[in-house]
Amino acid sequence: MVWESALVAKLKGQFGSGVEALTYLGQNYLQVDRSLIPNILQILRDEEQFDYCVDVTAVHYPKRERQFDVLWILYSFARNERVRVKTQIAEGEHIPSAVSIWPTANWLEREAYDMFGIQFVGHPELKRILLPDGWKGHPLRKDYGIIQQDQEWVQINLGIESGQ
Amino acid sequence: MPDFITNYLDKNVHVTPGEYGSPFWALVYILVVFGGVSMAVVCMNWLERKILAHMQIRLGPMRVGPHGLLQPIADAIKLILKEDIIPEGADRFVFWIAPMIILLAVFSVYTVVPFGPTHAITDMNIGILFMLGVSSLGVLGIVMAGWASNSHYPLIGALRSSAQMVSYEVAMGLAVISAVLMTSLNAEGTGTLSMIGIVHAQYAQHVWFIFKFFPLGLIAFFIFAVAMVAETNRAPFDLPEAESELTAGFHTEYSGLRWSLFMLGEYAAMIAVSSIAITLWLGGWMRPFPNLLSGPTWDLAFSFFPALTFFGLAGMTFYSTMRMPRHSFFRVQTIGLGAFGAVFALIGLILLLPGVNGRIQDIYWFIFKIAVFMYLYIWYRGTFPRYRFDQLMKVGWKILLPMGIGVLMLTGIVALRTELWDFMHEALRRLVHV
Amino acid sequence: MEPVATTFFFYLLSGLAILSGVLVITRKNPVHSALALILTLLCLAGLYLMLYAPFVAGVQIILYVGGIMVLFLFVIMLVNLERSQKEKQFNQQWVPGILAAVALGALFVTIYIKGGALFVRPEIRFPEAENTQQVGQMLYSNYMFPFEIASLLLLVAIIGAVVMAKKKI
Amino acid sequence: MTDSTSSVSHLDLDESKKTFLDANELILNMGPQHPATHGVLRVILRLDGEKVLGLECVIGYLHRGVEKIAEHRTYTMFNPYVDRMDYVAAVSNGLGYCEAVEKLLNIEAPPRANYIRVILTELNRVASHQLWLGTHALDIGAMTPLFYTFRDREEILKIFEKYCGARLTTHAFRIGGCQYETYEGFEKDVKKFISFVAPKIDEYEELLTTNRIWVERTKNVGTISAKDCIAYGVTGPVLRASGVKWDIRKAQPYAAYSKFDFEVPTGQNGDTYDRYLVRMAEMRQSLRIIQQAVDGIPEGPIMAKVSKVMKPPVGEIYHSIEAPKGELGYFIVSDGSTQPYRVRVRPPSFVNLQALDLMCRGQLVADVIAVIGTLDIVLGEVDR
Repeated sequence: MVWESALVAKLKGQFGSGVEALTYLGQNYLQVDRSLIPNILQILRDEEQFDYCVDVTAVHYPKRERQFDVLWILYSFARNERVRVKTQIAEGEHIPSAVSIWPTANWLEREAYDMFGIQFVGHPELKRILLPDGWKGHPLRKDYGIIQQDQEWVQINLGIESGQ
Repeated sequence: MPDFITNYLDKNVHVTPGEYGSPFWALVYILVVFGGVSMAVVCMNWLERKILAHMQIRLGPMRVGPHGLLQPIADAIKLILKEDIIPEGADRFVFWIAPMIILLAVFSVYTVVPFGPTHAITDMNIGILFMLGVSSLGVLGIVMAGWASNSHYPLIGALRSSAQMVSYEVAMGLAVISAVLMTSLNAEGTGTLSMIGIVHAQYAQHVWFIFKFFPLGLIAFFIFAVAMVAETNRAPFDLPEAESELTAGFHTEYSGLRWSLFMLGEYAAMIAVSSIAITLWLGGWMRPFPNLLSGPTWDLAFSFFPALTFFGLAGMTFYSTMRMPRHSFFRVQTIGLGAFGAVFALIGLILLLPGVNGRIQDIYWFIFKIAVFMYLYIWYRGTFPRYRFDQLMKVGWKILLPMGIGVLMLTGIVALRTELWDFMHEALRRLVHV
Repeated sequence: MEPVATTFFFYLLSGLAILSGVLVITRKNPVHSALALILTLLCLAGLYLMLYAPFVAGVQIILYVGGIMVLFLFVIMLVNLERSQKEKQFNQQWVPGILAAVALGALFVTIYIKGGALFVRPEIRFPEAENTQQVGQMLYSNYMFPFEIASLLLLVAIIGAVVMAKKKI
Repeated sequence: MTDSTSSVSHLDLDESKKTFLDANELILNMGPQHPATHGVLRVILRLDGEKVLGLECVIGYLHRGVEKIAEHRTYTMFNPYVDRMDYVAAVSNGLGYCEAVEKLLNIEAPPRANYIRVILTELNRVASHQLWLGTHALDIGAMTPLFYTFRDREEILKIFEKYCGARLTTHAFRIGGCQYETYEGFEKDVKKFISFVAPKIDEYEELLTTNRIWVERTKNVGTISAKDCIAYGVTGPVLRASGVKWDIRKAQPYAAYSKFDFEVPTGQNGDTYDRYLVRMAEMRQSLRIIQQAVDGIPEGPIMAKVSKVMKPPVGEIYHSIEAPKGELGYFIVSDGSTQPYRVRVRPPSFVNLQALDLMCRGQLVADVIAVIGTLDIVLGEVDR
């Protein structure tokens, strides 16, 4: 379903066809072209009062050409409204970091990097957060098995044959 | 040596073995006092756990012996059997000697603690100075333990505690001096630093120094009471061993017997500083109202207190014995608890014997007063959150120190001009009553 | 009370003091040096006691051992030992050291030989029990002015230390 | 994890620049085994004496891959897993997940189920705050409140146990409603609990609120402004203590919260003391909600019509609730199969913990403990 509002009209007027506004089950989201991401996020915060970045995460679609959906879930205290900003990137593609816009994106982007291997450009310190620093692989990708582990890391650091 | 015994049994001779110049009896006294203090520490261990537990709606130790009475013994065995770990990279010699220094410092204090006019190892001319000096040696042990452990937590703990103890010693010393000043209020105008002399001065002046020049004595006592808690690193000033911040502070890396030496030192230090406070402000070994309620009748009445205390303990124990569950599982425990009660009652009976009774009075009152202080220590621990380091320093330097100087100066002024004080007192009284 | 085994304790304490004094300047590890220094000071306190000066002994323990040495240790612990050991040591100056030691030793020997004539052997006028009172009375009567000057000097030192330590006041 | 130097990179540890007199900077490793880090949090502190110049959290010691597990379980099978995240407020986790899936399925739980959900969730909020209070006070050195709060929390756990058989990881709710009807005497138990615990909360306050040492230890400690809170995404009582009157129960009501009358307590200074007061007030408000819910609980079914095999249509949903610690969100992607394609949990503790560095800078080591306590983190939720 198409989402129509003043905000959408404004963004469409500014960015044209790069922005697609949709709604599903009453929740609005913007499908945005990757190149527009920093501008749109900046505008959402500065001009549209989306001052609270709830979450930054990703979804992996291995069958798609551009494998990853990266999402920003935003909330505005003034409007009491949530919006999701979505973009698609391919494996190995970079995406600008939102840390300068919302400091909270710091750890959230680190987690997305940790779990999906998405490179956020401009992040002050992009490194693993939940998994140990030397770990290989990004577990939330669909091609990473549920019982798969970095056996080499386990053997070196824990001194056991297998972590299973 | 036999001279001393005859002298001791003769009630008119009031000298300590040290003054009498009998090294053998001094040694006996030393052994008795040190053994007694160690026993008291063991009892404190159990009492603290039990009292704290009951304050916090728990039961505390209940398994080893009836009501956990044998818990300290079990703890001691455990600590002796535990592996003694010396961390890698630790300075072995310093690590080894640190707990000994603490113990040495703390136990040295007891050489001048007057449990009674004759019941002290010795009476020194500089008794109180000696006590302050020697107890300040304990901080060396803490610093060494913290440094030798080669770990950050003990180091920070040691830094904290040395800073804390050095700061609070200043306020403590000022409070002590104001009490010493009060001893000089006699015809000759000469005071004394001797522990026994201080108590005698209180007797001669017919007042405990805590009530002297009200409220000056009280304030000085308050300063000392706060400083002594800080000095012994107990809650709410237990920052050096704040478990939520520094795990266990300076003794984080210690284990087993060596660790238990720290505990022994800590509790012994608590008793030591309490006994300083008692000697200086609370009339030492004297029973309440030695001048007001004097005479043989009162003496006799007060002489029943030690026995009554033990009968009270025995009564409590017997009551608990009655309340033990009637089940074969608990038979041994019930018998054990009954035996404890019997021992208490027996001690009470022994204390009633005329020969013992007269000798034990001063010791009893001294220990009674110490017990009150020990309870306060436990109570603090159950009630107060922990101070932060800067706040602790603020209390020490910005509140207690000026207060101490003020009290010292006022005591001096008032002591010099007692008549002026009387005049002001009268004027104040009239002012209030108008 | 008559002192017991005076000679024995004198030689014990002075021997320990000298031994630990040697340890102070020979140990590489500053903490060990400081500990040896503490032992020296304690031995000195014992010697003061034997000289019927209990007050001086007590003050020696409180101030030097309980106060100053703790601060010494405090500083030493904060300083990074490993790095300081690599830096140039000051105790390598053998020639001036030996010269100073010889001069001092000569002085001691001279005094030992000729001192009996120079200084009258004082009588022990104050029994042990009154020593502290005497010290107090002396300080507040005959030596009032030097005593106050000394306290003023210490005040200046405190203020100076604060000024030097604080980056901005 | 084993390589500690790499993880302190941003703390500026250039050894070569220092001489041996520059000893006042000290790196202190706190945790992962440390009594005050509430689990397995590791904090690397850079200290100037006792002053904190900066810190870095090392987390992940409890990482169990909850989000990955979700992709390999059906919607129903994943439900118990969420209890293991914030295990002291398991009911809230379950509520958030069930409501998110219900939204995705486009169904609604019946009113009675919603009331039961509110009662249990609010009871759990009280339990969570009690546990927070006890451990927080213990960290600051007050031992006794811990035992008081645990005694009273026990009553809540008893109600949980009677209701669903489990005390901690309750798994109380199902997608579409509640599995169990309330037991005989449930209302009586809950009412008894309310009258039992209300004076106990006064008791905690008596012990702490005016205790001078407590006030000195918490006032102006770990202060965070409303602006910083929003910038750092900090939610829950921490945000409210900074003066932002925002509670999802009011802003975007879920379950039956729109039917109840309650206040959102706020503070002004955003310091540890205000957060303490806010949480104490929240406990009282929760009791108010529970009272209203027990009084007005409607009759009716407790389960909506849900098919045994759940196949939500293709789409995504984000649903968040006000957990005791802050905004707990679930972002679920469905590909039309029985298993969720992706479940993303937005854990409040994780995001709140990020502000630790900001809140601790310039404070003392002891304040770090107080701030970790006041953030009320649960490592199970931080690491998932």
